[in-house]
Amino acid sequence: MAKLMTLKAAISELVDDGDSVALEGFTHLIPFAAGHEIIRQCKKDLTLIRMTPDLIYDQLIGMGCAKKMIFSWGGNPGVGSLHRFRDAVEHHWPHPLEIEEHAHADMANAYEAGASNLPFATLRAYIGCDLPKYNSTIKEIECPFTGEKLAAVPSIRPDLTVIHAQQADREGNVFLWGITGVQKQAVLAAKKVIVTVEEVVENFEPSANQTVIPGWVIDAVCEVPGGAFPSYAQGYNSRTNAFYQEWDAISRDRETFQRWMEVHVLGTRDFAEFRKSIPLNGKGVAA
Amino acid sequence: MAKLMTLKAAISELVDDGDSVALEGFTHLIPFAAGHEIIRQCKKDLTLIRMTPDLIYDQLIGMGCAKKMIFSWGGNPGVGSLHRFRDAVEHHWPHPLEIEEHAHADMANAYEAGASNLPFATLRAYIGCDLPKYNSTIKEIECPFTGEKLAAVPSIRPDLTVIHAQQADREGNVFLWGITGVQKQAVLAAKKVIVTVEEVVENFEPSANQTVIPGWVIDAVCEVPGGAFPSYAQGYNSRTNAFYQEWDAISRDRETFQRWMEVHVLGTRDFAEFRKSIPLNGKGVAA
Amino acid sequence: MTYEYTSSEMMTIAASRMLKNRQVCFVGIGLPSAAANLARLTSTPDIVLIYESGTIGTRPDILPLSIGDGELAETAQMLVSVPEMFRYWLQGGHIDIGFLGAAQIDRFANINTTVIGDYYSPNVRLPGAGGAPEISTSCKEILITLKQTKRSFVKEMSFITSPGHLSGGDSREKAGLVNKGPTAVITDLGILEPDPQTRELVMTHLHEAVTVEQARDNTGWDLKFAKDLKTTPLPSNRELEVLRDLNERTERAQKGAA
Amino acid sequence: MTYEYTSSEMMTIAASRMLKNRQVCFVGIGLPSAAANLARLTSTPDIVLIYESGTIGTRPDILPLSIGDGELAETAQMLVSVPEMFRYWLQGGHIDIGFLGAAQIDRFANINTTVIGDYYSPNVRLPGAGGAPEISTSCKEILITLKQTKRSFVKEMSFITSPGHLSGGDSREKAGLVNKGPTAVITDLGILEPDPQTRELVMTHLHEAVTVEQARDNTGWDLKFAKDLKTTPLPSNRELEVLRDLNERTERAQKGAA
Repeated sequence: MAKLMTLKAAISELVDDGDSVALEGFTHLIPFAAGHEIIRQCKKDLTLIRMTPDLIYDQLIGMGCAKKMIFSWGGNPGVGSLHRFRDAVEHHWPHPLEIEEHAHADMANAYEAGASNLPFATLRAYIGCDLPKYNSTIKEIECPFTGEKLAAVPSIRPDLTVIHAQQADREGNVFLWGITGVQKQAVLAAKKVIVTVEEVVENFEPSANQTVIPGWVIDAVCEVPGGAFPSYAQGYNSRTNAFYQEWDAISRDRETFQRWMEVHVLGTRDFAEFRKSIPLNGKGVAA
Repeated sequence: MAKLMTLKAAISELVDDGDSVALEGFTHLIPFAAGHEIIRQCKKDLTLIRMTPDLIYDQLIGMGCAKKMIFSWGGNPGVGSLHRFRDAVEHHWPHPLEIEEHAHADMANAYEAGASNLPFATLRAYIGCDLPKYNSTIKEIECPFTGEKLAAVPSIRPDLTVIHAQQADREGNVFLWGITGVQKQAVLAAKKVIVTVEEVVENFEPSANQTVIPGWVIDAVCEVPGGAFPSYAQGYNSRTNAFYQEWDAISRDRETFQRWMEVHVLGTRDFAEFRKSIPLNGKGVAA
Repeated sequence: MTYEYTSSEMMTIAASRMLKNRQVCFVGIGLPSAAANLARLTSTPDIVLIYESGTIGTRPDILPLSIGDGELAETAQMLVSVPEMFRYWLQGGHIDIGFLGAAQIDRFANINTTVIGDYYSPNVRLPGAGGAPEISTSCKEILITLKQTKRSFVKEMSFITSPGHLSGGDSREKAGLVNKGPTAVITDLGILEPDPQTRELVMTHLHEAVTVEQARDNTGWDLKFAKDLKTTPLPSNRELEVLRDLNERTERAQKGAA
Repeated sequence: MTYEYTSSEMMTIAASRMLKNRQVCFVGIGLPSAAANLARLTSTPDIVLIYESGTIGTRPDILPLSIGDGELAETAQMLVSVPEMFRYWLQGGHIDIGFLGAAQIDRFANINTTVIGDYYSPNVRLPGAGGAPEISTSCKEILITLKQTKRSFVKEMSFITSPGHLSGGDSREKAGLVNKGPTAVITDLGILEPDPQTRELVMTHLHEAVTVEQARDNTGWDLKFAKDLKTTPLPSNRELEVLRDLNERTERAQKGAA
């Protein structure tokens, strides 16, 4: 049953060092606030899972929270590289990062299989692709009817999934709409679930393409307005593209990155303070 | 690309004797009008596929259109038996009916696999159930990661899927909502697709729980108001429970059934005439 | 003053009492649906009712005739496709209680809804499995409700559609099933529960005024009774009132809709 | 009067002309997205554009920066989950054209977006596969667009992320791939197409004023040219106007949103 609580309390209670954690979101509804709180609470040795690790995973990696990353596309969308991720892979800074790399089709199916409580997913994938040479979790399976050889991948079952959504009601039922990515699957595949929301509402007005996640599969619901910044929550705010562009410069250099994180994340008590620490003078970012 | 056409033309062009045909619908949106038109056009040797074959399959079987039925629950919902189906299985009337029987979980997964263009589905099913003794399409598969033994079933790929929906636009895009069953999966799994709709609209207003099926995966869209009677189309009409209850008496006896079909189905030109042939005086059905 | 009541009302009320608040319950049509909705309207207002048509958290004002009535869809908290229902919600392991009816049941609470007689030339062809086999193996616990007669409580069953305790003892675990399986069978005569060791159904409660002989005469096997055989508490006036209101509303609606 | 234009505009326009009306096109972000939207706004108004974020039939007024911008969601005919996108729509076989970008490409149109150098200690760690491997194997036909340089058109590629024609000849069919694979690569210098037999990329068009030497100098392998090497038709004024309007709207919106 979902409990309404602060994000600080939720991360403290539900994230253990060494957990496998999926903070999912596909451009839209990325749980940045939750990622920051994990950094503030200095969680360690996490296995970070996500199809599209972006800035928040770059931050978690650069701050040394991650032991391993399971992913299928690790870039700064529309901008370029994740420099902290690259630095960890190319130069083992701040420490080596184990990577387990997939393609999107694989991870989408692996979450789907996890939500379905199956141990593996079957898909037609990786023909002519070099990835399976470097990822031993990708196996082959034969169709018992046609003999066709297909790819088999283990399902994803995170210890914890964190997502951001537009709304929750007082019962902890969660509503999201717009691009919904793999969030529902990631939630249903997980042992523990935290959802941050833009707003707790008395009554939910159903809308097109809504996804409902009932409170009885969620552990904690935390109201964090704007908690997906610089990503967005359709109907509440827009994507702050400028932050993505400026992150390139902030993250390229280790010291600039560390100073920025100390001032804006470690030096703030919560996401509201973090947001205030960044002057949004038409460009979005302080250095 | 979806063409708007009459149901008569669509059935004539797209149903071939010997086809495997799924007229799907889960209590809601059952394509009765299309079933009647198949009977009127005396299509033969069909393999009828459906999770919940109900009255319209009882009629198709009783009229000798079916060679085989693939199903997971064959009853008159809330009422009892399908007498024409039972007569075919128990006494081979009007001729023997081959049956291939599954459970709902199996067929739902088999449609899902069909829509995903996979040759088979994997599910945790049939433990302690006698069905696999009588259905050789149910096999076992071993998880390449955990060694767990799971059920493998062939995907469903009908030659033709027919569904009924609330609305289509002029481009042939189809909109349905309410209980959506396996209709989207059945459509995407099929080689050919016919959709009958309550109404062709100029503009579609998105609603909660809408399912959209784009016109480019549909062959024919036919406007047939009330075409799901005695089933229902949420937002347009209600389920005529009385018809389901009275079907029990109509279908119990071979001659009563045949006379009824001759008068109301073979003796009418289309579904509108069929509807007129049934006095709806608070009880729903003429004998 | 206590109301008079029918054995069918007693059965529904006794069945409704087996549910606990906030449980997530996968509901079969007919008797289980009546009992589950009675529970929702009396003792367990926050129970989550799920029907296999894809309706989750439904609160029907009238009892559905079929598993996919408009009433279920219109009062549901969420609607999902049938593949999602079976994949994410049932197989996903999110259901506490599966509440099933049955055509036939044996002493180990195995259920037959497929055929009576030979599969290929049956005496009676029943509707088949539907969702029941996987409900019985995926929910944490199973309740079964049906009328107790010699035709339904049978010694030898020609077909197991949904496994109960299979051949008793630890045969269910040995088959690879990790959930509890059927924990109670609620009938118009009383309540049966599996013996903790043998897993054979034992009559633990008789409804008021039902005799041991009646129960025995309506069972196809040599029925065992619990040492501390109890009498089911009488229906309360409130239970009867709510159930009768529900049934009346249902009847009125079905007449109106025709 | 004909407008002046940049090589980047020429590339986008040439790429946009490869699409046909009513095709269903799976669009990669960046150059492919610009070309596909230009096509939609000019010659192929009824093309169906799909982005891997789950947006189907999208008609963005401005170019998205990422694969999941709000603009894509708000103008889409339908939105589906990412698992559904990859299962039903891409693997389902409903996509005519996959339109990809690339970091590196080799002479057989294989694409690398994963690593340069050793996988375990790479010189450059690129973002990775994303949807590309299965786009390249599931769509009926593939188009690729990228700038032609010695760094991107490489002789030896350390990693194949998305298969083109593998080692040429019938190696693609032998690997079990039944679709056409890449049928054209559109660059800022011209258009390359696979030789029908060897499947090696052959330069079939040079854009106006581009020389054979330029193309050769910007290719990491010994580039072949078609016997009937053609000049790409000039951008029309309409094409340039629509593209520039699109780019201006995009820039204005991105400044505004910051």
